[in-house]
Amino acid sequence: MNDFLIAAVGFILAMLALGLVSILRGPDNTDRMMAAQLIGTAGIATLLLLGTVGAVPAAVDVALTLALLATFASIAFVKKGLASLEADGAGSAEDK
Amino acid sequence: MSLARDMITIIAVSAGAFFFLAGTVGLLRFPDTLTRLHALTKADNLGLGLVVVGLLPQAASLREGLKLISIWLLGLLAGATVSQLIARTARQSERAK
Amino acid sequence: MSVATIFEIALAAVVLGLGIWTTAVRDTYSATVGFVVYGLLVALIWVRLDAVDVALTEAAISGGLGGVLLLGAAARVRDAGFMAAEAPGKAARVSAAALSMLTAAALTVAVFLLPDSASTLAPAVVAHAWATGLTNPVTNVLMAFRAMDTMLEKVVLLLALVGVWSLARDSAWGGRPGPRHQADPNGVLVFLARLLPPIGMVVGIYIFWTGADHPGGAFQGGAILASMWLLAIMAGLTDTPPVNRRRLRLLLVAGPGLFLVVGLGGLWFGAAFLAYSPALAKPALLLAGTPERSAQQ
Amino acid sequence: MTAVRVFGVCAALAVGLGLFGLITNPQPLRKIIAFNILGSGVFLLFGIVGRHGAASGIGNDPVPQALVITGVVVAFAATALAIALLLQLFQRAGSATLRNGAPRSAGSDPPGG
Repeated sequence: MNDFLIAAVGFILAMLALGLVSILRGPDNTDRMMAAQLIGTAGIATLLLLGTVGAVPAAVDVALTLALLATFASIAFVKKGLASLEADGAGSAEDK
Repeated sequence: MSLARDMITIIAVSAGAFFFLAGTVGLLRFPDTLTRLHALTKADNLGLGLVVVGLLPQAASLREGLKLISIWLLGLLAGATVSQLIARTARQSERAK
Repeated sequence: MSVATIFEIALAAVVLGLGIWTTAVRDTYSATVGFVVYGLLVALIWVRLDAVDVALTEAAISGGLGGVLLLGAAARVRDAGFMAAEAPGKAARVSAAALSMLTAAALTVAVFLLPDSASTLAPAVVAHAWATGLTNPVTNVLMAFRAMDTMLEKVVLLLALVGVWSLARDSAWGGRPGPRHQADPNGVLVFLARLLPPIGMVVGIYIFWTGADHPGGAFQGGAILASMWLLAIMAGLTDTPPVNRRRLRLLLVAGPGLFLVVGLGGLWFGAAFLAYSPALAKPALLLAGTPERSAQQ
Repeated sequence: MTAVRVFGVCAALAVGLGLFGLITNPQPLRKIIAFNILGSGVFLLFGIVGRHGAASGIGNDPVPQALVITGVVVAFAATALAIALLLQLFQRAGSATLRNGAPRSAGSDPPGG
């Protein structure tokens, strides 16, 4: 059972790495920001499986923290460096 | 009983891994930002959900199980929000070009 | 070689690859994104090393406050297009690379030559756990056995906050450290900022509470609570408190102050250890949260 | 204990990588990031030593763990302060480079004002 799970972790980690390569290469920063979201799904799945394999039950709490904060990097990207941008009249979509 | 549980785990985690594969293939193959965003936030969230379902039979207690489920719900919320936010920004920067 | 070892090598390779990319990529904003992701992946290594307390700290800080801080700074610095900084010459690069490789090689050798019976204080920590009644050894060390470090850490946080405040423009001194954020009241961001903080508060307090017996604790919980506050600020639902408000200042000083009072009390009553007080959560939250916010001024 | 060796090499290389970036990258923000990478490598080395010396049924020595937690929080505080300084430099000098001390265009605030 453990061997199967750790093989699954390895597989998902490989998918995560491939996804990262694809995203970080991406033409502009909009693509790169997806990397944080990739951690929010594949990273959390890796963490959950890892916790089960290594018998580290508290890994679930780490995953909970990551899931809770998964949106933050993207929000920071969307809001950008508010002050300077707003002054230039180049606020982002969410800014009025 | 333990065998049945392990079977559920193996099947669900394998299915989850498949959806992660699908999401990554989408990231690698899709041409533009919006379609890649779609692959990332939909397929990968389904993969996460299936992994959670697979780990539920292995959870030590009810509390652990509830935590797992809430992680998935938070992941869904994050996926939905992030795709909205990034897609809007992507469309805006496309218009600006 | 077992399956687990292969997985560990893969994880290390992914983290290192991300680190190399972060160091090598030309665009500063990309490097910042790379570093945030790097920080989150390092949390996976900490879990694998069975140090979940550290993993929680790493995840809570680099996922929330730290990430927002770095990304905000990167966006502001980049947009002005100042990227004409000249790189050092080839000779300097080569010697820097040689120095770095030498350092890495020396550290690798040190890791491989670790003595088999390492000196450790772990048995002592476990043996004295009765003194606090808590079963998480890390919390015991932080709050009781090495409480001095934790107190000074709070002082460092306070000093950093004072430093950030002092850097504010003269006209802004005494006022709010940053501009008020605004967002579409019907937008996704505001929706999230209304939905997530209640959940986040429960999780933050849970992480703080469970820190007594399981991995978790005041810093991790405090960082999560502060992130939730930051989310509400970013969505324009609430505002940063003005710097000159007396209550805020008192609250900030209360963190180290409480430690001092408890420490002196322990000395007075002849008890050997500082007691662990749940009242630390709020100061920890503020101390962790406010420097970040005001840094975005 | 292969994990100790694998992640030990990883941590050592992260230290080297951070050091290299710190020296060669001319932009202050990149220097801050490189310094954080260096720091994460050092923290990981603490974790490696703690894992290696694990005893008494604890997976990782709690004393280095507590030190690292303190270290992570202090590093965060230092990063926040460094970024505040950087943004000030940027605002006043109109550029965020450390070279050629002379600012390109003085901002509305005179330096040191």
